[in-house]
Amino acid sequence: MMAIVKNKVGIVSCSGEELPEGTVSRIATRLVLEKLRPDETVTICLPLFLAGGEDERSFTRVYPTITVDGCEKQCAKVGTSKYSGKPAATLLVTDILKKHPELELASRDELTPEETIVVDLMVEEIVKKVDEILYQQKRMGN
Amino acid sequence: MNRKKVAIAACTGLDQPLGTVARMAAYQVLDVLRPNSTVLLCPPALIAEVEEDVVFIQENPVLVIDGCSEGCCERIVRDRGGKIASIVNAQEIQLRSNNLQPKSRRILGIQGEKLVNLVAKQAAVEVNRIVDQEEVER
Amino acid sequence: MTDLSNHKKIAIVACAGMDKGLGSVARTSVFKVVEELRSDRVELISLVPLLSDVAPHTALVTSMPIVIVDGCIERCATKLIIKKGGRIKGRVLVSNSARKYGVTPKSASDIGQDGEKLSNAIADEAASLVDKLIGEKKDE
Amino acid sequence: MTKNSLVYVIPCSGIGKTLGTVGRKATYKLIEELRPQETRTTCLALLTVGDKAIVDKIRNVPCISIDGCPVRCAQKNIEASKGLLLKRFLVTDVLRKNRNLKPKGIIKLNPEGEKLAMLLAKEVAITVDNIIRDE
Repeated sequence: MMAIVKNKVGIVSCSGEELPEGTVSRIATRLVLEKLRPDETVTICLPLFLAGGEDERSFTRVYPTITVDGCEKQCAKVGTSKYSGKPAATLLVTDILKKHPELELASRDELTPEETIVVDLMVEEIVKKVDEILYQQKRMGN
Repeated sequence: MNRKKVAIAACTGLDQPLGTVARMAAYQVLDVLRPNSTVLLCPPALIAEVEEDVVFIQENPVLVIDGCSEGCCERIVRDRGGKIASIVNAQEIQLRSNNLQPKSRRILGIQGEKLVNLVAKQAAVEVNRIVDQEEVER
Repeated sequence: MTDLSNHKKIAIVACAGMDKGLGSVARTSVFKVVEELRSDRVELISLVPLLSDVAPHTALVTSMPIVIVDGCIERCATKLIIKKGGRIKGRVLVSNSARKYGVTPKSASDIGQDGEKLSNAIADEAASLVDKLIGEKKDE
Repeated sequence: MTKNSLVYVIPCSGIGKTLGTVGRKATYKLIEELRPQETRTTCLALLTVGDKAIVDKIRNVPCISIDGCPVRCAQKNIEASKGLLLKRFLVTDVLRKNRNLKPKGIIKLNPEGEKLAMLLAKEVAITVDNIIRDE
């Protein structure tokens, strides 16, 4: 069984091209990867699970993985589970929109500063999950 | 064992010039007067219960520099279990210094700068007292 | 949920972080909006008093639309205002503006000339957001 | 809108590379500015998970893939779904013709990345016109 890499969490984003929620999940994932937890996170393009080979499909066996989905179809969660393995955590942009009905999304390409509030809230959720997983790993000594 | 540092929690109220005075005094202590024995605290981080900040105030003495009688900073540090070693209040020092008036929140002006210096000096004295006391207790 | 559509005043909030120049720029720009550019159209909300449940901040946060000037990538002001039920209808992100104008503040305690330039530009951005939300251009 | 006057333009998700963002940006320029009537897009991930509705759609409507890197996930996912793939774009091919451009950024492209995206979008637009004319 492939050993889990220590102190590294995988993030798979739907990055869906058709909906603003996909743009939110993509940008939120990138912000965590680039600015907030650059040393503790790694990503992979979801379509690569199908287009790639065994190396790519072993992703969740190597990294405890968080999926970030934009809409209810949850392709990141479904695709990751189907090709790689059970995600350690699953997040969904529409859950945030349901909790904050005053926040609206309309643009797919360039989000407005107000639309990026949803990105910030998703970033907060992702970072919380990353820290939880790392804390669990530390406690279990691996 | 390295010496403890004094955590400085400064008022972040924006509705009064004394908030700016408290912040500028804190910077003066941190950057100029006591750079080696003080550390800046971020009150919003305490509110958001950022673990790093909360643990720090529970293990290190805290000097609060508040801007007015509301005492928000003091309250936040206490709520998070911080050890408050001393409180410097800009409003009290203002009253004791024939009422120096800052020009505005954005531009303190000459009187405002004077008041900052008085608050910073008082805070620096408190830092010395806290550090000495910590030495005695070690 | 309060109807915020016909408000004559807008609440404005600045980042309260003290460890970075970005936070100091955020505050300086908000002071300019409050003290000079739109003093008759804005109410200032301070984050820490708000979160210590100090009036009038707690009442203001849910009673009018909010413009936020957030400092760094952590976006504390945004997250804390949303947790207190605020309705953010305009946002200026200092880190984005710093990139856009190509200037960065000198330090947290002294933002320097570049920091002043940046805070003036941000104050103008925030002021126009206030005008947009109130629905009329302020007569210059 | 008859079946033949519509083309699906599907970019790769390219979350790790600048050229992935260039492909995505070019797609939005195309479907929102250059050819809003003639083109649509969809989430590539839907093909990865085998969403029936969209798989049926791309088997009956001409498709164009835009890939940000030689792994060609967009192309492979469309092919795996037996989509009607008529043209395959690779962003690096367009970059090779414009070597002066140095695209950067993933969350936000720099001006040269924006320029490359527009050049790519215009190339794809010509292909869209040819497909619709030839249908």
